[in-house]
Amino acid sequence: MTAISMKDLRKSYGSLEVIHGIDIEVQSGEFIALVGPSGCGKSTLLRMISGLEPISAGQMSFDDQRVNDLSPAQRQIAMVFQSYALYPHMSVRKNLSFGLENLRMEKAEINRRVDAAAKMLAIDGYLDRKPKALSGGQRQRVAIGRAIVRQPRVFLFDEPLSNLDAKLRVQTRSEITKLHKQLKTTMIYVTHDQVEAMTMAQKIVVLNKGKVEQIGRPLDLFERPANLFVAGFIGSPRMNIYPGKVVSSGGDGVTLDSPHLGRFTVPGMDADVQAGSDVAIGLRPSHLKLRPTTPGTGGGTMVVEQVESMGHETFVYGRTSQSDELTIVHVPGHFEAETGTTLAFTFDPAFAHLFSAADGRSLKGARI
Amino acid sequence: MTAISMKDLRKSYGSLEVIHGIDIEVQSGEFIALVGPSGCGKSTLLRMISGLEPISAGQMSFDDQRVNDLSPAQRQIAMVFQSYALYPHMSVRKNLSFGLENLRMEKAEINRRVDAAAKMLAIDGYLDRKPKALSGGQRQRVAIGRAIVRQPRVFLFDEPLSNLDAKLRVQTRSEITKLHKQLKTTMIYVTHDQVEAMTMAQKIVVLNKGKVEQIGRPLDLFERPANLFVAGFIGSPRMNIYPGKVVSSGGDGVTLDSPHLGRFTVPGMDADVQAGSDVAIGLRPSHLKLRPTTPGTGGGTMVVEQVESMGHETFVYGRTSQSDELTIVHVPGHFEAETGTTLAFTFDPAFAHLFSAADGRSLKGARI
Amino acid sequence: ETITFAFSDDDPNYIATMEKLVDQFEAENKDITVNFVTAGYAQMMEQLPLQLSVGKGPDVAKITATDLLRYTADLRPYMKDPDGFAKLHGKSLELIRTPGTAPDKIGGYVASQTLNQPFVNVTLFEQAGVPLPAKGATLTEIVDASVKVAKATGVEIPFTMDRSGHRFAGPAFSYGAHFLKDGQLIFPDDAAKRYIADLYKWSQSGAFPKEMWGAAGGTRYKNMGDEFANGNVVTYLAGNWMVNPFIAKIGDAFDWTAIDPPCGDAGCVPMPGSTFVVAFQHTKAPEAAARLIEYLGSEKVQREIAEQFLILTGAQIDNPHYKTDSANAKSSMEAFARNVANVPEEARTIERTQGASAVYGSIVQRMSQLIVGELTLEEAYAQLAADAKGANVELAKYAAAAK
Amino acid sequence: MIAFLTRTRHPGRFDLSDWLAWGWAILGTLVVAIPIAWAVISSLKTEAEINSFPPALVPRAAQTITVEGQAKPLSVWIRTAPDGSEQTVALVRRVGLSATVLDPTKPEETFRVPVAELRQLKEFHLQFSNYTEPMKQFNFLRYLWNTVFVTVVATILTLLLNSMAAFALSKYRFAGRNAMFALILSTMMIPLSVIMVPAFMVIVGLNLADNLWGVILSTVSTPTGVFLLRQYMLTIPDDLIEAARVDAASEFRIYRRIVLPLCAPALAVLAIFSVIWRWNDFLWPLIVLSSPENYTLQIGLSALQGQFNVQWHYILAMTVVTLLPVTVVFLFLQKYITEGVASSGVK
Amino acid sequence: MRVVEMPMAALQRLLGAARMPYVFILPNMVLFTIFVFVPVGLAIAYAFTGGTNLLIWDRPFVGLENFKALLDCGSYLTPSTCRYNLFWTAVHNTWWYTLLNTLGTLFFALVTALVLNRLTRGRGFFRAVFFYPVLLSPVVVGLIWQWFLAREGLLNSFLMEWFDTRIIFLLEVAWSRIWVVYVSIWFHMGFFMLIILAGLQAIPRDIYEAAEIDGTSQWRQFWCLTLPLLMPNLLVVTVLLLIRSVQVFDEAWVLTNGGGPGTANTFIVQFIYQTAFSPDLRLYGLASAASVLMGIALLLLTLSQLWLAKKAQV
Ligand SMILES: Nc1ncnc2c1ncn2[C@@H]1O[C@H](COP(=O)(O)OP(=O)(O)OP(=O)(O)O)[C@@H](O)[C@H]1O
Ligand SMILES: Nc1ncnc2c1ncn2[C@@H]1O[C@H](COP(=O)(O)OP(=O)(O)OP(=O)(O)O)[C@@H](O)[C@H]1O
Ligand SMILES: [Mg+2]
Ligand SMILES: [Mg+2]
Repeated sequence: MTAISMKDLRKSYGSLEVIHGIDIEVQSGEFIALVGPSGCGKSTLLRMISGLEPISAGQMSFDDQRVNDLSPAQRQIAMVFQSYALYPHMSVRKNLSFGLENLRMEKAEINRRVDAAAKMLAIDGYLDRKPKALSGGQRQRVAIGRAIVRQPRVFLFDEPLSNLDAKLRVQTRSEITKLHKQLKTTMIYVTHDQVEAMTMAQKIVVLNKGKVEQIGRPLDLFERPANLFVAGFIGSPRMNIYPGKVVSSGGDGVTLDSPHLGRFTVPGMDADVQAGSDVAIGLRPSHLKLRPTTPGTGGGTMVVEQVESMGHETFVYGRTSQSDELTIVHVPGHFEAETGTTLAFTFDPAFAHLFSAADGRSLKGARI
Repeated sequence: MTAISMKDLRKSYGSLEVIHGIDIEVQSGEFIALVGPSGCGKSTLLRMISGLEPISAGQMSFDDQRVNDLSPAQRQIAMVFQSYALYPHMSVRKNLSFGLENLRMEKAEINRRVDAAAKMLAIDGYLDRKPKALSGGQRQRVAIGRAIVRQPRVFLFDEPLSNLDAKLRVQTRSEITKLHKQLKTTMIYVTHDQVEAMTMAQKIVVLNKGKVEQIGRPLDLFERPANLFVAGFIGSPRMNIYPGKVVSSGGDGVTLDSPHLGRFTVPGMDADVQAGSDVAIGLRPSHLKLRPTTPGTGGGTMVVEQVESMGHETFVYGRTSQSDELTIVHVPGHFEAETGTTLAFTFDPAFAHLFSAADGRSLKGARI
Repeated sequence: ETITFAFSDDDPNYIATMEKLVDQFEAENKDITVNFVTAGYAQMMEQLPLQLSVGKGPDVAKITATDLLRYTADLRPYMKDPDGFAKLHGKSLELIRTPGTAPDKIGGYVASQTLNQPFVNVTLFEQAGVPLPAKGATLTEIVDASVKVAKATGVEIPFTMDRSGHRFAGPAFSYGAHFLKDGQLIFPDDAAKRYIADLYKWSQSGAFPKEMWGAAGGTRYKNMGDEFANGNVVTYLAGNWMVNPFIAKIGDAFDWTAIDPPCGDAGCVPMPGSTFVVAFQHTKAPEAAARLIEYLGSEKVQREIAEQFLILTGAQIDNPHYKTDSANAKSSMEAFARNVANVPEEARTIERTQGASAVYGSIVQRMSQLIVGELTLEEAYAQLAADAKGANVELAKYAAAAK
Repeated sequence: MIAFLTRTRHPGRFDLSDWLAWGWAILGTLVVAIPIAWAVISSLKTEAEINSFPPALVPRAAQTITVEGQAKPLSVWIRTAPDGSEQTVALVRRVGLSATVLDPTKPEETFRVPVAELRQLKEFHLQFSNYTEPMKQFNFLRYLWNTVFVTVVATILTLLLNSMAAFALSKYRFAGRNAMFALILSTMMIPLSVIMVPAFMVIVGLNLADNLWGVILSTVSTPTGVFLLRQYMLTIPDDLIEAARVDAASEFRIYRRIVLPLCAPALAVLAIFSVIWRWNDFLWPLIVLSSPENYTLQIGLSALQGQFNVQWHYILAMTVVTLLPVTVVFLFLQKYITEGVASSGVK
Repeated sequence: MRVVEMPMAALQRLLGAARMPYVFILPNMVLFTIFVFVPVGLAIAYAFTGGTNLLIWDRPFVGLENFKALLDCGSYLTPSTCRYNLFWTAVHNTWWYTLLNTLGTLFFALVTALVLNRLTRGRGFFRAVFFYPVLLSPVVVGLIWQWFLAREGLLNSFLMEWFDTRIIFLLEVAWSRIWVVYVSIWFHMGFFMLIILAGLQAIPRDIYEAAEIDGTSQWRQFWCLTLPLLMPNLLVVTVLLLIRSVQVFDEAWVLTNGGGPGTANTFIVQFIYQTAFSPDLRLYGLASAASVLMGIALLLLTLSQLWLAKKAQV
């Protein structure tokens, strides 16, 4: 139950700055996800929070106490590594109790905590095994258990699920969420998988190239991405982006023209746009309709390249004229189409996102 | 363009039999996926087809010619390994040409084929690089290229995508599908990911513990799984299964009673059922409705445990009374619910699957 | 015909001369090719025995180990003038004959006879004002004088000898010790024990520094010539083969000479040793080997070698004119020459006895242990006796196996 | 103290433990380097200098001067006369405690002085003849060629045969595999000096005595080599070999084109070791080879070490000569060697 | 390579792929058999024969006599009560040497590896420096150090300079033993250091980070993480060290002029060598018997090592 405040944090390796001034406020008990593409500095930031990586500049405080120069142990954080970093030569029990023994805790208390954590994570059957004799999911849980027993002020996770297979990932995801609900400890969770971030975190921090792109609730990011980067990063499959031009801008909306989507009017802008300026139009695959129930005012045609049917949903990949990028349409249920046929699609302009073509800044979000 | 026929294939390691008599007929030019849980024998079967693993019993024929005792080279198969197994010390060009050189092919012909394959896979820019200098996706394509240049009778793939990250996986998936459309060579594709199998293959073979559970078109498996195993394995998220009892069995349907779902009548049975017998009722998450548009005749209530919203779709996990297993409901778009609240759900009984509780055999499939 | 001639010596000039002689021989005998091989001493010691035991190796070789003599061929039938050869080499041929061979066998010739006598650093004696030990001095007197010189001049090593059983043996004979009795090795007898006790006493007092024999192990040979040449030693018990090297090494650094062997109850014994040039049984060209041996053993060649390299040959060379301008060397050679006649038969016999090397080895080994304090005097006597007994037992087995 | 040293800490901080670590490394470097450097320096000293005590750091030699009327150059000395005055003189001859000297400026006049009044003048001098002399005394080029031949051929064969055996032992399952491997490993326990005599009998039996091939063949199959390569090959994924099999490569082609190139680091390590072993081999070639046209360098050098004289100046020089190639090879390949030993030594 | 490839491919067609491993291992095995197994067999055979003849067929069979003679001892702890007291002296010396050398090398190699692992700069250089002596020949090492330790050697000139005294190191029993051990550590340490260093670098960094987060002191990190995780490497090092220590010969022999002073540094292999090669009385049977005994002891030592390690792991 610790609030964390980062002010203008920077990190340089030699003359190379990789974190360029980051400000984040984490409320006490919050579950925060750090997302971003590979190499954007997620791990580095997390390690700065943990105390494993010295802070080059800026201030890090836990509950208003400056911790820049405290060791990980003094900060009372616990960390779950991507590789788990279990001690391979110790039994599960020893792995869990090792940190507590370092603190000269009483035997009885150690055992109590270890047993409680093991029970909670359903690893009490394996306490005498070595990590080698555990499956990936079990190892994952031991790693979490090692963090839990220490009753830390903050939990840090560095891509803890990326070594698991899809099925186990889904399962462990919900276990961590449950854990947070139970313990209510502040948690910071690094991932490059936006599905994880969307489904688990209360707040998401999108990092890119050592800078914060946007901080917000998952649905906020989905509905109103602050810029093209976030729009492209959040949402799976990714948002379709089309170039367009502002024809006119009036009281009840903006009229746009796009070679791919034709001319349509979008209501309720967040920012002012000038007629004649270039914009990027974003449409999520699920907002494009191939079998229109309610006809939208915008629309276009595409040549089908591929159809992926999963039984209960289908993704249709197609190419609009003059476009290099594929358009993806999400169709609920089963849908069949031959490669090469031309399909028309429509959309409700209210769902369109608009971005400035110049700097990628969001001009308008969308209700879902 | 080779048809493959397997007759009562068996494989033993010492006294341990891991493949227990498998019969599969692969049509010439077909794209077959072998799926099944880990350790079920997929790789073993594939290696038996390739000739890398000797066949303990049974018969394997390519185009009616017995190949049991032929080497991989003699069978003229090509294989793409999960690890790619690129020769790390050879350039991409050399990797592609190695197999052809082994056959003492003319230099000119080798170059022609390599260039053609490289062009097709868009790796012609990297021909002089070593595999180390390639990204995961590029390596993947080199591995496929190495298979293509040999113009084999059969392509074998052993989980070729499992080393790629999610994004790349989607992309490569469609590339392999395209490849099959172009070359029309017989392909056998091992995966434990049913999404891959569903979206790529013309026919899926579901293996379990060294035995074939079902063979069929992807949608057939989805609509009419032959048994509980296939029902649970195909479809993501997995089918919800509830216990039930047959109350009466008449001309227009079977009336069932389930502690979780109440009483409802299911039309159109595939098999006869006796009143009073125990059945398992299967319902796909996308067939359960929380915000009913058309009220179904069946339905139940559940206590919400977790809600995972992805923006354009939401999964609600809940627990019906007396049930150990979670019920999963798929809701299109965004949906919010507090943990602990009770929600009612309904379904259309036409979509219910029925299985014999005794042996898991399917009693009734479902249209989607 | 081709034969191989393996030759080894410490003096490179000697080797070069030998090679020239072989070339001359080849020129005179066009039908014979001689493969002249130079080899290191270690090689001769370790390799030749192995090779000979399986019937391999050179046809002709210069050897130092007497136990290889049993592999020698009898060249008499192949020689042009065996009797003349025998006459020239006289009694020295006896040294090559092993027990049980023909009494007139000619296996080769004795390339050099060595005598063990002390060298003294004359300059040091002069500086200390101590007279050189006179003829007839006992070992004790020589050592005492050396100690006095060392004290006066600050030199560290009054007296030393090479770490070798052979070197040890000369004074042992003069003390009256015997190595053999009724064909059995007996060592040490009472005289030997007195000698050992003296050496031990000197090693403890520093007259014969411990380092000389102690700072080495096993039966390893260790030469002290460098110490003498560097002026660190007053008196050094070695032999005539050192004269030639000393001329070069010492130069004009100090004056030196050899003196007469130390005397004792049983006389003044210069321990004899020999090197041999012999032909081996396995040779496929005994005639060529015989011709080579005859040539090298001829009076002319032997005289040349003797005079050039200050060697006491087995062949009787009258009035050799040693070719050196070093007065030190000349006086040393005189000291050796006048003692040739003093060699007792017993000393020659032991050299040829199977098992003598084993006893020598045991002496070196046990003396070292005694000197560094691993054994007491009594224990050392006991160990030496046990070693000799053991050698007798093994030799008996060998004799039995030979029959 | 050890606890300081458990691991690399954050770069950039320099604390007590870093000082200790650097201290240890530098001290260790001195301990390793000094004896070797001393031997190298000493090898360039004159015989007299080598034996002088206390030893001088720099190689020096007596200063000499050519004086008219004297056949040989004379050594230069400083004479301290009883009155304390100093004078440079050249030594003509020395007998006992007195020496005949002359003043180089007046070469006709010689006079006698006590040796105690003389102090020799020395100058910096590298005695290269320590190297050239022994080389003149034997057929250096011939021995060098033989050594190179033995070293190169034996190394190539070692690499070839050991890698083939290692390939079989690591990448196939066949009857007797484990037994063969255990048998090969167990011979690591036998010191070769112990089986030299029977081994020589075998050489003689095969008629390979006094033949370079006798030296080469008997040293080719090394348990260390097989072990090292096998451990390394175990890390090559089987997939690669199967991929090649699918690619219709014959088993030998798989070995030659896939396994061998991939083993390069381990092969490099073995190559280095093999070169060192063969280059330094002494006792075994000494027994096998007997004619001089077959001698290797080490045997040739040993001939220098006579029965009676320890000629330190030659021995040190020749020691340096034998060190050189090994050092050069090491300098060029040290990364390979140290990393290769590390990666293949234990797995 | 074509030249070899063609016949090998033909061979594969003839024999089938399954028999190819035998083809690959054959050449090596043939040479191994001829030059190692046969001589070892012969050496064992020699152990049961007597006399001084070198040719085995000229030697009488004596059964276990050689072994009996070697083992003929009043008390194995007091070599002087044994018939072959030199052998037992050698056994004792070897035992002490093995103990000191194994522990010493292990210690120095471990500390050096830890130090090098810690260095962020210059690691490659120091690694090369410490490894360099491994490349030297034993004879060279013995000579260099003999030269260094001689009465008038460099070390003594320092002693003279600073303490006005000198020690004849190779004459004093204690000193000479220390130097023999020291020189072999100097000689071989680099090799073992590399193996340990490789082990250290194979330990994942994140384990230490996890330990740091767990608040583990450096001392505890060493004892609870580094040391246990290094065990496999340490085991290999120890076994190799034991094997090599028991077989000590060359460099010690050269350094101490044949095992001196007295018998202070006479080791088993030297005894064997000396017995087999002494001029005049080559007791080859006895030497072989001693080698067989040594081989057995080594085997037992190694096996017990492996067994202990296995037990510790469970
Ligand atoms: N020790 C270092 N020295 C120099 N640069 C480094 C170092 N560690 C990381 N970097 C650089 O810092 C940047 C951020 O790295 P970081 O590991 O934090 O990325 P990440 O977001 O965790 O990526 P991923 O998703 O791949 O784990 C990268 O560009 C990386 O190359
Ligand atoms: N060489 C072998 N010896 C004994 N058993 C083996 C061997 N190879 C495989 N098996 C067993 O055969 C079974 C099938 O293995 P296989 O590799 O075919 O599984 P899989 O379906 O490919 O699994 P995965 O999805 O994990 O790759 C497993 O139970 C495995 O343990
Ligand atoms: Mg990261
Ligand atoms: Mg598999």
